[in-house]
Amino acid sequence: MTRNRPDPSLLFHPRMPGNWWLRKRTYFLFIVREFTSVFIAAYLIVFLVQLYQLGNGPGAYQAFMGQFASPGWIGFHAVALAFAIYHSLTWFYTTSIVIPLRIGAMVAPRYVFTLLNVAVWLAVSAAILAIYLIW
Amino acid sequence: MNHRKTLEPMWWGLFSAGGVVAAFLIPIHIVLLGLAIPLGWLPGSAEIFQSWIVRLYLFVLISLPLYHWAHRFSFTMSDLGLRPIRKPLAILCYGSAIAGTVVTAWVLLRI
Amino acid sequence: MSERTVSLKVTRYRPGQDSTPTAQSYEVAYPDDWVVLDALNFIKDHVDGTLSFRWSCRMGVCGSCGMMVNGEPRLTCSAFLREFDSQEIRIEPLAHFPVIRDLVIDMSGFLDKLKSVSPWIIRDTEKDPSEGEYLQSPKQLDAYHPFTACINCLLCYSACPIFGLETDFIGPAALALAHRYNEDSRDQGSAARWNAINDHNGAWQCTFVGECSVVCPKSVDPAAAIQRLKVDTAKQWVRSVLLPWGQK
Amino acid sequence: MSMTVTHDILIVGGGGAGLRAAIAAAEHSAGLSIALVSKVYPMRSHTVSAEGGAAGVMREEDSLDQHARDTIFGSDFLADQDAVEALVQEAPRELIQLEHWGCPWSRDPDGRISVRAFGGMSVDRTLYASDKTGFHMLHSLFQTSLKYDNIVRYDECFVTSLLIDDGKVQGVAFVNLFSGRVQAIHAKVVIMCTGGCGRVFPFTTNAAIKTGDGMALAYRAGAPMKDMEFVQYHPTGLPGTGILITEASRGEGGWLCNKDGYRYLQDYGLGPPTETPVHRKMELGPRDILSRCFVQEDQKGRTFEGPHGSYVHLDLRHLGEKLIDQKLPFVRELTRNYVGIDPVVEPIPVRPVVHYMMGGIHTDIDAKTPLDGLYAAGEVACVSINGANRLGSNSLTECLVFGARAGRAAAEYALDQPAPATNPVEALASDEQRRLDAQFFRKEGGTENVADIREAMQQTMEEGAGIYRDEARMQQTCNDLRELRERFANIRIEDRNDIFNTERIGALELDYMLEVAEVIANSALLRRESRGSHTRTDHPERDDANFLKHSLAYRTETGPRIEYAPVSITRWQPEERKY
Repeated sequence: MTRNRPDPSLLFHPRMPGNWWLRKRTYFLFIVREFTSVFIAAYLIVFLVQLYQLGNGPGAYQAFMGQFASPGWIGFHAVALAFAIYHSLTWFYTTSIVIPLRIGAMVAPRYVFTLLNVAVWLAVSAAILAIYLIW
Repeated sequence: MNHRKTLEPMWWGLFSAGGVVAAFLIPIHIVLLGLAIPLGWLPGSAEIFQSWIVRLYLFVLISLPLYHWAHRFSFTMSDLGLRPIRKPLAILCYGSAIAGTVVTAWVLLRI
Repeated sequence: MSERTVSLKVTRYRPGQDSTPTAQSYEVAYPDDWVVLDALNFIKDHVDGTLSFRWSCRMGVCGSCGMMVNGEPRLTCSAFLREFDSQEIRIEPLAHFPVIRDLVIDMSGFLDKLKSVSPWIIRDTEKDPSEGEYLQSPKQLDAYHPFTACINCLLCYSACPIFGLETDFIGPAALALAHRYNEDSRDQGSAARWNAINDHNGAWQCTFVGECSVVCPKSVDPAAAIQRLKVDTAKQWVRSVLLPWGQK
Repeated sequence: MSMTVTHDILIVGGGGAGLRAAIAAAEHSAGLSIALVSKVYPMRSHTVSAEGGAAGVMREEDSLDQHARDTIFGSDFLADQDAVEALVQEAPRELIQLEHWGCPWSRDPDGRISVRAFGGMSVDRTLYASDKTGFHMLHSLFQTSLKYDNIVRYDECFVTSLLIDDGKVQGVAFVNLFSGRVQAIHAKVVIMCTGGCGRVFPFTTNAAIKTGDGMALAYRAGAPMKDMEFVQYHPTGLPGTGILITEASRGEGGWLCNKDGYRYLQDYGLGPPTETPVHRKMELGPRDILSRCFVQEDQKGRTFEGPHGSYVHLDLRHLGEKLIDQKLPFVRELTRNYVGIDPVVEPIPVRPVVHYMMGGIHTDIDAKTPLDGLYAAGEVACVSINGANRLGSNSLTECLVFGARAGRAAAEYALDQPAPATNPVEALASDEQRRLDAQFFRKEGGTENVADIREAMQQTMEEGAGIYRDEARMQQTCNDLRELRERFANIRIEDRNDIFNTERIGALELDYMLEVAEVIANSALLRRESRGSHTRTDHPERDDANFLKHSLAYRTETGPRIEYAPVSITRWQPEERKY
């Protein structure tokens, strides 16, 4: 327990500027990382609408899917994909910090865990693609 | 320090699960359904969605990342200046994720 | 040894006189092996005795000389002047903390936070020293040892934007020390630390920016510690929901 | 904070000894109120810089007698043997107690605390927490101290005087750095734990805060200073900064080589050189001898010349990266960060550097000083277990053993004291405020720069009270110090802001250092023999007939008055000290 503290009225209290996240590259990348979730959620809503149209019958679904070839929708999906990939990579990296990968008594360098995750990610993606094509 | 009980472990658990699902599964879905099929690189068929296993999978695929969004969005908006309304913002975000879960289930059931 | 000159732009804040900090520049000629702290001491001794800052061991272990050097939190005893290409180096008090004077910050809040996580060994039954040590294998030691390296220099707090926005956040160093004791095989006190950690101002406030670990001069990796606390706390929470009768 | 605060026990200094004393007192009786006053936050204390380890008998192959004998032999027979016996006997319990409080001691594969070799010790008995032992001890003690609600800290408060009333120490007056105001705390008993005074020398491992505050405070209050002539040079400091390269680097097998790559210690009776370290031989000789060997090697022109004076090499390369990272990671970090040298591939430049004061406030075996109500422990005190030369790794143990003893003894003392009928401290505090205002805070005029006087003091101390000493140079130093004292009366203090005014603190610290430096130089002048770290070219032999005794310095207006007191000898008769 400490009994001695400075007089609060004489302290200078700094304030974070509103644009703090623009002042450092790492902060900016952090905000981008957090905002990947917005693009992923947006994509999922679009996907949900797509599935909703499926419930309205094949005609409605085909009509809805037809619009996806337009440059606007392609652009949307391309941007969503870019953010989704950014999410995947940052997620694998941050997970490597949370879960140390032990090989025997040694803790493996983080990039090993990250690369391992990337490999699993690519394998899972290929598997999903294969299942879809075989179906 | 305020030692109130909190639901934050639950929200964080859902956020993490959503983050994992999004990281491993979402990109290939965008590639497939958002780019490859509309651009005609691959044939588009909706038959696969009739499967119950696929629909269960889709439920997980869509609902969990919504919690991931809710968690990150509410924290990030707080960090970007909405800290004064942190509580209502959190209720709105997590509430939206819950609503999204219900809607997802409904949509998948009516396919 | 070659000498060069640099202009140190130092933040001054005179409590009771200034309402906000101002910057004051000092020209300093320095030999190649000077660190920022040497330059500040030169100013203090020979140019301007009114400049106030903390320092002591000048070997990177007492933790008292942390300041913002060109916007980055650094221990000034190990920040060599020759590292900086610029003609001018900005020296500011550690970011996000209240300033007492000049480069001296108020760290009493940190000490309260440190205490709030009960950073000591907690046991159900104590063994008398005459019965010998608690055995601990090198592997058990390794599990928590990196988190014992914290020198409480508070650079991590200055790197953390979340602490800047929410000064009640317990923050990286205190949480890393909570994790250090939770992971110590001799400790049985994680339940006692649960409330402090499982709080909005505890681990949950952290959004894993990760800069705390980048600036840590002792490679403590508080970011990892906090995320592991979240995992442990979430597991514990699930257990308490699923097995409520098993909990105290 | 009100002006009249009362505690049962007041501890000045929050390092290893102070924190250990506080915890001992807190555990002795929960009803005691304990104040811990420190000029820095406790975890900044200089204990943090100790690296190598703490000695204690932990293994079957070791014995208390061997530890005692090594210590007494290392002290050149000036240590009080009853005190040494207490130290070695209580060391194991204290070290295990610290383990129970969370100190991350390095471990053997079977889970026991590891031990390593250290200079002058005949067995591996130095417990260590990698090579940051002091850091880990300090933080373990500090964090443990947080759990005691009856320990109340006054952080960043600079003590300016002991309050004496009715012939007893009754508290302290201090400047609160946060307000600049002089405050006072009444206490039934005061324990001084402020550490050493290495900063009276220009080249030291000691942190900036090691300015002899407690020594000067006690000395001014009338307590005698014991054996202050004995100043330990550590053989391996980094040139320029004086950063300590731990003796553990030699305990683990490091070599000291001259500029020809030759392990020169073999020429000074410490051989023969062996591949693996042998206890008490070569690089594992005691610090005083190794430091003298460096000077002689330098005089033979066999050292390197650098911008910060001559140096030799500490070679760790043959130990390999794995051992260095495991056991000496801090050495690697320090040399990489501060001199850009990786000890895995390059030898480290080192030279002797002022490290430790064997002397201090005279205390008995229970840490009690001759001044009623004043106790002291740690480097500030002289029990004495270190005599004329301390063995490495005994000082951290000393902080624990005698810190705990001081805490318990002071608790007993406080419990015996009646509550004060009147509280005199308020009046004393305002007297102290007036004194400090006149001499420092509101002092008008003055032309002398504090830093200039400090540098002159350090210079003359190195010249007159260094590794090798002689009458003429010591006398010159004594004269210089008197002159500096006069110049000090004319210092200039510009800063008039009361809050965190470090210019004032710097001046007050110099005031203390001048006091302590004078005691060191005058004690040295009168000890006409060579013993342990005190080596005189004009009296090269040990003289047991005349000087097998402690020197005690008392303050007078004209300078220290030196008296002598017998050394306590129990079972080990003085013999020639040869390794």
